[in-house]
Amino acid sequence: MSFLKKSPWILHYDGSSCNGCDIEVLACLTPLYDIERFGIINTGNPKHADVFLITGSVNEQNIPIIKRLYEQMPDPKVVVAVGICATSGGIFQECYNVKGGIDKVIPVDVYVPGCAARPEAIIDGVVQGLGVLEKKYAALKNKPSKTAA
Amino acid sequence: MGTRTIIPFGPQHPVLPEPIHLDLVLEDEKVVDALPSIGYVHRGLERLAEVKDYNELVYVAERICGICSFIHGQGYCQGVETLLNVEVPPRAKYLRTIWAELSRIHSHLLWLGLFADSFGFESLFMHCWRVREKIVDIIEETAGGRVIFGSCKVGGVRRDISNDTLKRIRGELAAIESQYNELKPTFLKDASVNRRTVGVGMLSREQAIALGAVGPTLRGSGVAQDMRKLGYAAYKELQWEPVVETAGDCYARTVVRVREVTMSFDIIRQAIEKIPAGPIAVKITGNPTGEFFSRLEQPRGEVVYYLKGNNTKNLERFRIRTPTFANSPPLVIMLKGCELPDVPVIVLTIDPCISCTER
Amino acid sequence: MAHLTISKIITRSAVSKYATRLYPFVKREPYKNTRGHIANEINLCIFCSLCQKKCPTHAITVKKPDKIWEIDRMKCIQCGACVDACPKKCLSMDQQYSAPSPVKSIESFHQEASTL
Amino acid sequence: MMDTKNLLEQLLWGGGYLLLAPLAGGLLAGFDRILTARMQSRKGPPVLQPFYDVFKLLEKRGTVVNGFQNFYMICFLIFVMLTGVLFFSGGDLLLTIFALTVAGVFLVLGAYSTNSPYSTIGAERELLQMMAYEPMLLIVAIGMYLVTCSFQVRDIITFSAPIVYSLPAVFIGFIFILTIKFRKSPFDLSSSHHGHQEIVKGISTEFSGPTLALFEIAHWYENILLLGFVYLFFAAFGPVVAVVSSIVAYIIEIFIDNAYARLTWRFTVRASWTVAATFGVVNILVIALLK
Ligand code: SF4
Ligand code: SF4
Ligand code: SF4
Ligand code: SF4
Ligand code: SF4
Ligand code: SF4
Ligand code: SF4
Ligand code: SF4
Repeated sequence: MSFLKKSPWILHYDGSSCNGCDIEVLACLTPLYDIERFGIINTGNPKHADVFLITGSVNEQNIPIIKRLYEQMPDPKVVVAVGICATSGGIFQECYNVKGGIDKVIPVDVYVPGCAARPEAIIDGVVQGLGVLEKKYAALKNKPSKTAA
Repeated sequence: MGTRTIIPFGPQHPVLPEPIHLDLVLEDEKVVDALPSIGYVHRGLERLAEVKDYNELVYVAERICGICSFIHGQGYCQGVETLLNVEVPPRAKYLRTIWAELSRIHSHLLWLGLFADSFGFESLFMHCWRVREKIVDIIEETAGGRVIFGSCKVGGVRRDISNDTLKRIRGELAAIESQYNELKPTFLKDASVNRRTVGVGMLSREQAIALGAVGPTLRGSGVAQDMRKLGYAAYKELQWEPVVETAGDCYARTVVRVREVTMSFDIIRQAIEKIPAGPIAVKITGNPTGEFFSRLEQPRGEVVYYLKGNNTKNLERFRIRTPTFANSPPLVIMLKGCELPDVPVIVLTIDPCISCTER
Repeated sequence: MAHLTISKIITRSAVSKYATRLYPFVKREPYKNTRGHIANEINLCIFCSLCQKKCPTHAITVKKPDKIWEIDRMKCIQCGACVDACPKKCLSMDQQYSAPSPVKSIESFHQEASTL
Repeated sequence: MMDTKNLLEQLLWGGGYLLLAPLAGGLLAGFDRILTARMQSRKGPPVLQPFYDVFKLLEKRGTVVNGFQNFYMICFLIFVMLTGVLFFSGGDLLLTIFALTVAGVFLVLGAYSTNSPYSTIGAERELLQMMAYEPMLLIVAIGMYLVTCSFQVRDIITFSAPIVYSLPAVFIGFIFILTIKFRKSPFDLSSSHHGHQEIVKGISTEFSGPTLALFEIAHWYENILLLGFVYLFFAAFGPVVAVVSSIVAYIIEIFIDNAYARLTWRFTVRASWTVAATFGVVNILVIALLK
């Protein structure tokens, strides 16, 4: 049994979104939804984070930043793509400057649909992400030799 | 100490949910220069005009930004309507006014919360957002979405709010306003808050005008300019005056927004009183031709839409000038010489919104 | 200038019930207008493809020969353009939002030949 | 005079502190988070949340910036523990304060050793904070000496009259600097568990995984130690009243945390010195003159 599930800390990054999904992510922290109930803290610091919440369709300039943040997060970690922009590029998929989806840049573990993704959906998405996190932790423990160095 | 350090501020930073990047040149903890660099949210959506027709483009316009989603849709539609020579039915105008003001209240409450957070007042942040959620509920009930309204269309609005619902909402708003009133004194009078805002981030009236500030940033420096006075939607039939403060510091800009929320509650009340019956949209035929500058007052200030049609389904040109773009040069002036802890406070007082600025 | 201006609110909050909606244990009734996900009464569909043409995000694919109507939930932005466009009014906006998922998948609606 | 019974008792107290302080400190932190949430009209996490967090951090693979960092953090933890043992086994108050300062220095070194601009600024602020609260801590020790004629905790704790009666102003000054030591608003400059500020998490920015867990555990030890100081002021009322007083002091700190904006370090240093000078020094002068 691991404690990851009880204390997932999230890092939120806006990868060229319209703000819609970001304010919904923030709304999750506020009294009405209060995800601290699940032990979730919005850390703002990749080195403390377990869950990477990304919104937006990812433009060229964001690619290196998202990659860097992802690399800075210690293992195990999961990525949750929040909103249609993040899952597929949404209304902006035809724009010349966007990648159209987080999964084109880093591996995504859970997709949360919605434009904007509702706080309820974000909570569901994070909860699903925790399941994945648990599996990754187990996998990591089973072969410690690779990452221990 | 006494050495110069450059400390990056953003693009991933929890104070603001959006990515902007500032390189702060510090001497001890004093900011000697701030070098903004942007582009983290640029999507190039103005070019979508080439692939989406003018009716579809409203879905794009609404997603220029999720915070004043409605006002972007409205601004875009007003522009196209002018190009098409269409007069929107009066009921639609009133509904647009009500939604726009709901959107202003939610946006200002959101801002007040983030602002509180920027000076580390977490409980104030939480309480602002608690009140805001009640506005969001009304928005969802009437428009169908918490964030993206999806209720404006070229020629009017897509859905009506029944008179009964409007009456009930008027009652709910009164309750929300009294909860909001409880929060006001903390922003206006609290000693620890005032210590962080009064006299911080000065922008004089002359600087504000010369650098082209807009919205609460401009009105906080003593200039009474509010685009709603142009009289679009139902604004010319309602009683209200632009909110002006003269001090030009972070405190003045806060007061402007605090008072504007009260004013928005009042405007909605008046609009609900006066809303006429009738259709909510007219049928649209033809294609837009000519050029038009559509100007509106967003929560953050004046936004300008430039639309150019060439008698085809697609607009030839679609440009937006956003309030944050206009407020950026004043921001750099305000930041020079401030202390590091004041940076987020000052940055927030222009209510920066990168999403629509970079599109 | 005053101190502790927020004390009344925080004290009251501390002693009274919290504002938190205990999702997912307590779920709220959605509003009538809430835009959740697109539903298709597939037996009424005539596979005219108007919805596919109007969809700004290309979420819908209509395969007329196979009598299949498909939607990619991970593309749909709940704008309702397809609902407005549908001549048979078989599309509607359901209030329940689509669920998050670890994989992207396309939801297919297949019209049974017998129902025609 | 130190017989075996006394020595045994001291060992018991010291060992008890080592074992129980993290438990009590963690529970207290959980209580803090719930109360804070309730003040913000939120439900808040379970009481055991701080433990979950720490266990989780221990499970994570830390990306250590350099080996020194871990070393400094362990030193920080050990010195905080040592300080607590000194205090709870009835040792010398001045020595306790000195050991606490050394612990703080290790923390600052740990943050400096990472070379990240955020943690450097966090470290600088931590130093400023130490400058801010140090004088008041010394005044507490001196005040207690003047009242009880001893720097030994075991003498102070058995002193017949409640010390808070003689040192009311010193107590207020101490509560004031507790906001700094507990890292609470308005003085949570160098680090913040809320993590919403201009230097991200400041002093703990570069710590991750197990290193951050050590930081949290050290913080729990420290909090219990600080509440021990509060206890001293009320010791003569008996253990129940004294423990309750300590908890009330903690609740007051949480309330203050939620009722104030964060202030700048300049103001912090100025304010805490002013408080130390007026409340502390005046109180001590009065005591000294009355003697
Ligand atoms: S999914 Fe919609 S609301 Fe979310 S960022 Fe994209 S456009 Fe905005
Ligand atoms: S400055 Fe604000 S918007 Fe920019 S990265 Fe930091 S928090 Fe985000
Ligand atoms: S909007 Fe202009 S400045 Fe911004 S990223 Fe695009 S091209 Fe560059
Ligand atoms: S300047 Fe605007 S319209 Fe031109 S390419 Fe860039 S985003 Fe598109
Ligand atoms: S002023 Fe506006 S249109 Fe001109 S280059 Fe700058 S962003 Fe583009
Ligand atoms: S001003 Fe801000 S909130 Fe409004 S549309 Fe632009 S980015 Fe969004
Ligand atoms: S609601 Fe909009 S995005 Fe979704 S399928 Fe219909 S047209 Fe496409
Ligand atoms: S528009 Fe309606 S009838 Fe036509 S294909 Fe779509 S769902 Fe079927």
